[in-house]
Amino acid sequence: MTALTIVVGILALVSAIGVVSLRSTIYCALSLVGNMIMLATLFLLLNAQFLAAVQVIIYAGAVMVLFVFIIALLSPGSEDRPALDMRLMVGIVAVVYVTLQIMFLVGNGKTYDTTAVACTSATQQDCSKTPLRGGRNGSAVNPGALSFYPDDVNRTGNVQVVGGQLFTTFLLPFEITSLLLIVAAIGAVYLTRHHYSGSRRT
Amino acid sequence: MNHVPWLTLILVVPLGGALLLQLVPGSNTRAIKVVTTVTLLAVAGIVAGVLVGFTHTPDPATSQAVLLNGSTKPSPITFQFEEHHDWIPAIGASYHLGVDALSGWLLALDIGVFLLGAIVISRRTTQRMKFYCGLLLMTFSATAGVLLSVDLLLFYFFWEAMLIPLYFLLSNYGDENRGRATIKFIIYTVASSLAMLLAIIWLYFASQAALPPTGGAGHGTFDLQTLLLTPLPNQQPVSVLGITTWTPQQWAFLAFALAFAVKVPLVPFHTWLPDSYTSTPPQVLTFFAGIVSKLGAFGFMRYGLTLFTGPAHDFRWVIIALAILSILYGALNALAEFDIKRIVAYSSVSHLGLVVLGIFTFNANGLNGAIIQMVNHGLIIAALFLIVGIIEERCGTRDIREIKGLEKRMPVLYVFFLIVTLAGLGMPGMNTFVGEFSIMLGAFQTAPVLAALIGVGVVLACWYMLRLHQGVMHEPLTPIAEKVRDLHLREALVLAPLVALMLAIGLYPHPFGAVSQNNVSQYVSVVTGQPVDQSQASR
Amino acid sequence: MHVLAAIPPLKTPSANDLIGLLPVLVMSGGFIVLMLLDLVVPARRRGWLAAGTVLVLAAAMGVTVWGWFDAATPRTIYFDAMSYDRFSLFADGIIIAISALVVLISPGYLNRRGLHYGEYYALILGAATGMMLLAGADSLMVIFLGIELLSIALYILSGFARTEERSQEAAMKYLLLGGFASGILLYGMVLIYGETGHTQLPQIAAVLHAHVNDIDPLFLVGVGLLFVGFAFKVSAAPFHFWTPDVYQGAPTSVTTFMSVGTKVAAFTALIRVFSYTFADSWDKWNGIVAFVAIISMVGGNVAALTQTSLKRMLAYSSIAQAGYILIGVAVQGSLGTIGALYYLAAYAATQIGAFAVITVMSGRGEDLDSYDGIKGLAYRRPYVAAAMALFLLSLGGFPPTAGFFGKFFIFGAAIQGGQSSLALWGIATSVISVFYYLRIGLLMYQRPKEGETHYPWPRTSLAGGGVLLASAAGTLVLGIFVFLIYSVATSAQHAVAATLQ
Amino acid sequence: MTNTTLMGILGGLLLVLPVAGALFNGFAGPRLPRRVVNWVGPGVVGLAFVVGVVILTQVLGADEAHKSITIRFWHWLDFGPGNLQVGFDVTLDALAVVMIMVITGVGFLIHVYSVGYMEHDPDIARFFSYMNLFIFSMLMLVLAGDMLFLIIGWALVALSSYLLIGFWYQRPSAVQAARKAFVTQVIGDVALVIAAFLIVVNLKGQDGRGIFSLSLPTVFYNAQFSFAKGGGIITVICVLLAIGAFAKSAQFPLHTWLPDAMEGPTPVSALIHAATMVTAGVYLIARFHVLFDLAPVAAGMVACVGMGTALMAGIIALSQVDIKRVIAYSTMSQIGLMIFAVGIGAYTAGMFHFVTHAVFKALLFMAAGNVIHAMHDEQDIRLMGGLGDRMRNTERAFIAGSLALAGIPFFAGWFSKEDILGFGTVAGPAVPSLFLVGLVINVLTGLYAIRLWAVVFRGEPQTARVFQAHEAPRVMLGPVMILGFLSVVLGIFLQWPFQILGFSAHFLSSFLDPVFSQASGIVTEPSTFKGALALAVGTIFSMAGVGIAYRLWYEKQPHPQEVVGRLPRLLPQLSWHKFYFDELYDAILVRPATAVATTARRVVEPRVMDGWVRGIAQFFADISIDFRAVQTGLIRDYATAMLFFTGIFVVFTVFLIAR
Amino acid sequence: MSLDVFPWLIGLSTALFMIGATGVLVRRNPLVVFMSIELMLNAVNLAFVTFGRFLNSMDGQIFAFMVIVVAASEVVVGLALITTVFRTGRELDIDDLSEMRE
Repeated sequence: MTALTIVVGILALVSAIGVVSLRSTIYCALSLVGNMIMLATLFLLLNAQFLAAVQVIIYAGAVMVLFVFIIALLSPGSEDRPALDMRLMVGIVAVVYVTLQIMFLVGNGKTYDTTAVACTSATQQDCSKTPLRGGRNGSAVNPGALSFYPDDVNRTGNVQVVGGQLFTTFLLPFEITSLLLIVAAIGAVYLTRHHYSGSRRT
Repeated sequence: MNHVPWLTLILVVPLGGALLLQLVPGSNTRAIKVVTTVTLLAVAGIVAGVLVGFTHTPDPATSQAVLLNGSTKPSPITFQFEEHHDWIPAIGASYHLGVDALSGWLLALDIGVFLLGAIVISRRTTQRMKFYCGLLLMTFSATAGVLLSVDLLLFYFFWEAMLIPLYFLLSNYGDENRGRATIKFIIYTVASSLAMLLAIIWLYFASQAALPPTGGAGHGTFDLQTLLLTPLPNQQPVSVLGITTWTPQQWAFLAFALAFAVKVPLVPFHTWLPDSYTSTPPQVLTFFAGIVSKLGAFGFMRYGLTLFTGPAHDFRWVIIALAILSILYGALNALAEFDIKRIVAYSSVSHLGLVVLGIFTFNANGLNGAIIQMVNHGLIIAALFLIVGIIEERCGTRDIREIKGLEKRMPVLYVFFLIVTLAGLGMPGMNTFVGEFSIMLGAFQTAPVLAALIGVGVVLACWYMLRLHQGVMHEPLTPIAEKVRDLHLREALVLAPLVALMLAIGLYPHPFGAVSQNNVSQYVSVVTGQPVDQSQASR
Repeated sequence: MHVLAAIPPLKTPSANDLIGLLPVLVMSGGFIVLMLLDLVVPARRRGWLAAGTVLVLAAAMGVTVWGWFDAATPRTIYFDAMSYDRFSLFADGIIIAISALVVLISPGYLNRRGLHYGEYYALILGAATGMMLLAGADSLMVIFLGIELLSIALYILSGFARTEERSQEAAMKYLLLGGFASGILLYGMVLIYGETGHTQLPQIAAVLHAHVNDIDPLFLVGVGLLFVGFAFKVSAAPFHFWTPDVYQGAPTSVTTFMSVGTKVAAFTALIRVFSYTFADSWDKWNGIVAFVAIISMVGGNVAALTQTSLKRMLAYSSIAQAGYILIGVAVQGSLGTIGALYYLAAYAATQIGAFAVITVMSGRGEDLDSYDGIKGLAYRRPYVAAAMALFLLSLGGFPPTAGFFGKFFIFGAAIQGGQSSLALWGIATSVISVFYYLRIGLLMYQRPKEGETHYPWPRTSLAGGGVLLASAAGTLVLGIFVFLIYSVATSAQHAVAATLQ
Repeated sequence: MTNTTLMGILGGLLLVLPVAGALFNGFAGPRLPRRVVNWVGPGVVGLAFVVGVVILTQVLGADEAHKSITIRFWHWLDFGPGNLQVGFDVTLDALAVVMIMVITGVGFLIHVYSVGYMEHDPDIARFFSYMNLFIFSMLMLVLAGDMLFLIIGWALVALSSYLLIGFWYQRPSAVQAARKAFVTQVIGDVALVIAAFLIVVNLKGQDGRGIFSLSLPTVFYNAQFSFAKGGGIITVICVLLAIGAFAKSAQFPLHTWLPDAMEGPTPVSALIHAATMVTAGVYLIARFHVLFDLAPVAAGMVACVGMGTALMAGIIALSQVDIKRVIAYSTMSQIGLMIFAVGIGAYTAGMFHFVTHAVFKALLFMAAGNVIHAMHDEQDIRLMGGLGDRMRNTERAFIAGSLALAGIPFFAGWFSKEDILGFGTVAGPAVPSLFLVGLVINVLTGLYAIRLWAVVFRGEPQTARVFQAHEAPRVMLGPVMILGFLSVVLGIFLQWPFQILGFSAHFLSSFLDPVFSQASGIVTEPSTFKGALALAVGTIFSMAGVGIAYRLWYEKQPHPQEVVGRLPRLLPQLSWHKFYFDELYDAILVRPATAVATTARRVVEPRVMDGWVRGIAQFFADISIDFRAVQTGLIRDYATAMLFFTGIFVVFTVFLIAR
Repeated sequence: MSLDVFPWLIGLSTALFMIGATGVLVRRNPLVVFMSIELMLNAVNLAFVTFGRFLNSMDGQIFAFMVIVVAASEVVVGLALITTVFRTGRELDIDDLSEMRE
């Protein structure tokens, strides 16, 4: 498991670097697809099967196809070499510094209990139910929201649980996304529609 | 009390007039002028009524301050015709109007110069008269509001609101430099006033700290009367960047002082004034120069001396030094200037320095003198600008080197100008002498050397006023002055009341002292901390 | 087998939740209806769409006002996803009002610009819905979605003049930078979620309250990133870069809408999140907020000083205004919130008026944008010029206009909170701002020379005049009858304090 | 009708008459026929003279208690107890009456004279308006019962003087002279005002409590309780009063305006710059004798300055060539003597000389006016000569005046001048050195007086214009002749040492005595022997001066040029250049002040005062450009900046806050 | 999955996020810039899911779901816009979009 994680993680990193550094647009897009698939794999490993599927279908599938389509439409052969300038410096420094900083902060012993073993089920013993500080503090406030142990969820079915949550606790955000999609659709139609003057005869 | 809200009427009637103006077609200039003048006459009637009804020695109990713990106590400064309503109850800001001798006299000056301003309007000199008259009326309301408000927030409200109509007036009427000059004036004023706003807010919270633990108003206060009776918390000096500076109260005083010093203006905050006065036409200057700069001095006296007795003493000599500097520096500049309008402008700087000096003598002679001098200056500066404006209009230039010998062509103007010049240089027997003598006496009681320095200023004033007067009136006619015509009857009729007042005040200034002495002794008492009866016998 | 016993039971939304959502429901319903109406309304009759939109907005306003009394006791709906309290309703009211004003001036403007398409109204309503969601959001998720809803609608609206390069450029800039900022915002949310275990603000607040002395740096990093995201939305410096370009490039009516609406909504959420949810760690983040406030005030005002484009000037000015409002966030105490709310209301009335003048005065050709375009306006359109002057004075903070009391309360809060230096920055920069506001005034009142051509200002329509009148009235009412909005803002503040503390 | 009421009415009338005349002439005059103005102008002064006579009789007839009456017209200013409280008061006493008589009497004659002198001037109405205003101002000055009103009168006479000096406003020199006179006067005013402050602040009653009053009777009565004799404060007060007096009376160092003031019409010189106004300084010191008696040092200084000025002016008068300037310096010199007199406490003597001087100096000026009139406005004596044959009556009057001036026995000036010198032998600082200086002055007086007569009226005519000269008309000659008569007899009349025909001996002294009787420091009369000796010596010196002058300028043996050549070069240079005072003041006062003013206006105002404002504005405009430059328009730059600041926040949070 | 990978996953997420951000800074092709933004959002999703996993919370996954939806709609609008802007055949370079500045 861990080995797989490491491999997938490294591949994700490499493909991400590919997205921002490859000259040809189409390669960038392909790198991004790769990256998304790696992330989907990680989602699977993290017991987020529904999300992994969504990631592959929507992102790697629909969105990236759209990308490739547009690339093909606009500038199939366009190239773009990132220049070595201040911006790149800021970027590289930011990548290195922020990543190290965040990792350092995560590993400072406060964010999570470095010695603990995370429970995978509510009934499991000899493990920490709240390995993260956030879990420890948060469950004191609302324990219900922080008791979706992976094995328990899997037993019900990840899709069922996510779906159940989406239509109950997170009903409102879910509905908002529908609005969002309509707006995006209107916008896309408006922007790409052919120009006309006067009355419309669609 | 269920009396007629006279003071509110003073504020509202002009606004009503301004609205009424909107119904008049813009081309009917006569009707516009009539509406404006009648409105101001109505206000003048009210003001006259208020002044007539003003009790010289009122019972202090008639003016009660509401303390923060809910009890009442006679106000240290007795106001009359008070009106008190809630404005923003949640923060204790109130619509509180009142008049004391100081504001009473300035109110009289206020309506006077505005009436004058309305009378001198003519189709020839003023385009878009409706616009102009509306702004004139609004400016009056705002300036009157400054004088009448007893609540600090309300005061500030009018203080800043005044700038709006002034901005339009100054930016729309005048010569080609008016834009820059106007912005300079507004920026100067706004910068200093905003500092004062912070100080007002600070005072509010400082008064909040004096709230009783339970009961009472539940919030601080902006009310002058209440603040005067509210002990401010003990002050620690503020340190800025590790350097120990002044206490918050001292800072607050400095903020107030800055706002007033700019408005007065005191050197070195004066540079807006020559520019602004030079580019502004005389009909605007009658009231702009006539009242606005006095409001700074008014502020020093009404708020600087009372709310900040400690800091006023701490910084007394700083202000006095600036006042002296203004007197001398203004005079010197007037002496070296060739633009007749700027000469008058610098003379104004010099005169107003004297007024501020009178206020900071902290004694009855100085304060009474300052009040008289404020009124005097209003009359003189209005008259001077009208005269200079007439000369400029006739000759087409303001350069003193190009205009000479006008006495031959304008004998009537000469007489008016002579009297105004004499008033301007503090001629004994004229109105300014009364004020200058009193202020000098007050200054002498404070420190004899001040009187000597003022004396230098008086000699310089004599010099530059004569330079101006003789410069344009005497010596052989220059070509530019060859064909000018003397005053029209209209112009003479405008100048006549001003000159008459100058002479009348010089001849019989008694009403000033009679009306003011009660309130002035209260101011002196507040600032010196002595009881009223003792403070009268200063030294 | 008790398979489901291990995971928490599902919760069911109730009808009460729907009641709390009523204003948003009306808006989104109207959005759908208008979108459909667009299909049937003939092109020459698109004014009807505007009327329909106004009707929807009026209904929403009615519901909001009703809600003001209904929500006397604040509560949250949809399991802490949104709050139904006077705080959000205050913002809703402003958003609905400004949307209505914008819709009223739009038909004339769009017709002159040849942009009168039905999508416009649907998108305005969609964006307004997003703003209301954002204003009422009580969970990070709704905040994010609200921001995205309003942003996406505004991306499109910015590019609404799709054939114009400036409009395209504006939309592109807004879109790319908006996405970038969303990423930062999201990362902040992740960290906060990870550190507290919750995405709902009341629960986050409870967690923080219980562990006030034990704050993890990672959480603070999250707060910082979240703040960056918000700062972008309220266009506070140094995250303001998009603002001038987008404001300038977008059609003026859209600029009008987004300059006010986004700010009101984002600030409402910002206050809810920072001043109340994160209240207990105030001392940890207030430095950053104060820094951004100062940079905004200085940067906005100074950059506006030498502008020659009206819209850019107003954009920089709005950056500066964001800085002033941020003072209200950076200081502790209820007065900060009240001041910020008052300022928002004042800003809304004023800014909408100022932009409305530009919108109403924009002719068929180019937008009215250059300073030269308003030279001598007062001689041709005296009342419009007077209104513009009033708005400028209000932006400059002169009484008796709204802007004065906005600044007054904000500075008051700063002094009360012991942060006088912020107030000092505020007044110093206000002075700078007066310079460029008054410069516009001078231009408008500059006497036109003989034979000089001027920008072809169109005739003012009834709706346009009405909008200007309404804004002017609002500006004055907020500047004189202060207690009206002050008491409203106070109860709004009480509401948010009650839900989150 | 009580005496007080009557006196009040009379005093009021005295003030109102000239004011009415001034207003009438000023406003109605230009539109009325010339004849009306010619009647009204002198008429009001004549009426005032009549009123003055009535007042004189009232004062003469009053009992001891009513020798001095103060009437309050109205409360002028009232700042409450302990602060400034001033009433418009009028004090009528012997001193005031003497002044009134001279002012209205001589004034009336000069007004009448002006009718002729200004015959061809179109602005006659304005002229009489100013003249009447002057009479009013002067009366105000002498009648004032309150120091504040004294100051008002004091300044108003300066104003009238200013107006009249600059009457011919189209002459730049006249305009300059008027301004110079006025500014100098204002310096004196300021000194007076500060003196008033010192008095009012330090005045105490008998019980030691402060009295905040400027009322002159109050001040004089309480001076003894308030000031220790010879104390510092009283000395300063008196020095300031003296400065005021010096400014008005053209005494060193404030004397330079007087010669320039001759730019005004000649009647003005006669009235203001000879007879009345310039002697106000003498009046002032006499009026404040109570204070000066308490300040011997200041009084001594006054005496020295008076004598010094007298000497200096006498020397200058010797060399001047402008007929009016010679007389002006002579005036300065004679006033110096008066100032000396009041400085040493010989108040009566000083006032006596004031009266006689008013008469003969007005006469001299008017006679000079006749000459100028006849010479068509020519004033340079070098261009005259031999006029006596053509203007016989004028010459006679001129001689009478000159002899009175020179102090030839039994002429008016002889009585008064020798009176002063007599006191000089016993009083004042460094007795008798100032007396000796006085003797020199006697010689000088004779010299310049006779020189002027000889050069103008005798000798050969120097220009053709002399031949066209003719005697002045009657309206001008009449006043001259009257004054000529008075120059001869007035001394006898006023100070005849023996009782005769019902007039008491030393009439003026006894009349003025009640005023000065309070004076503690009044000098004792010199003993009969000393007095007689001084009289004899003084007379001899005066006669010597006249004699030398007669030899030099009438007989021209030796020729004056030779004499001058034999003197040290410095002396005639100093005399001709008026001791270089104009140049000195120009260098140390006017130029520096102008330079400072110019610097303030040209350098300080734009660079410093406006500089800081503009600097700030420019600074913000500059950084505004910089700020805008950051806005590159590139999306990537914007994103970079955002990321950069986000990173800064992270660093800030981690390293500063989270610690 | 054990807790040991937790910090590495968060680190990976940060790295991806910052790499995406760097992409926005350095790339001029609007499509690639857009992809970089997608990369950033993806990184956020990874963090959400990771945190959610060890918090035993569903919020993370739901949030990630929302992010995906939002990203999709943004892409729709963004690509539509890019086609509108660059349809005329102009070079795909966002640096050209700098007419408005200062």
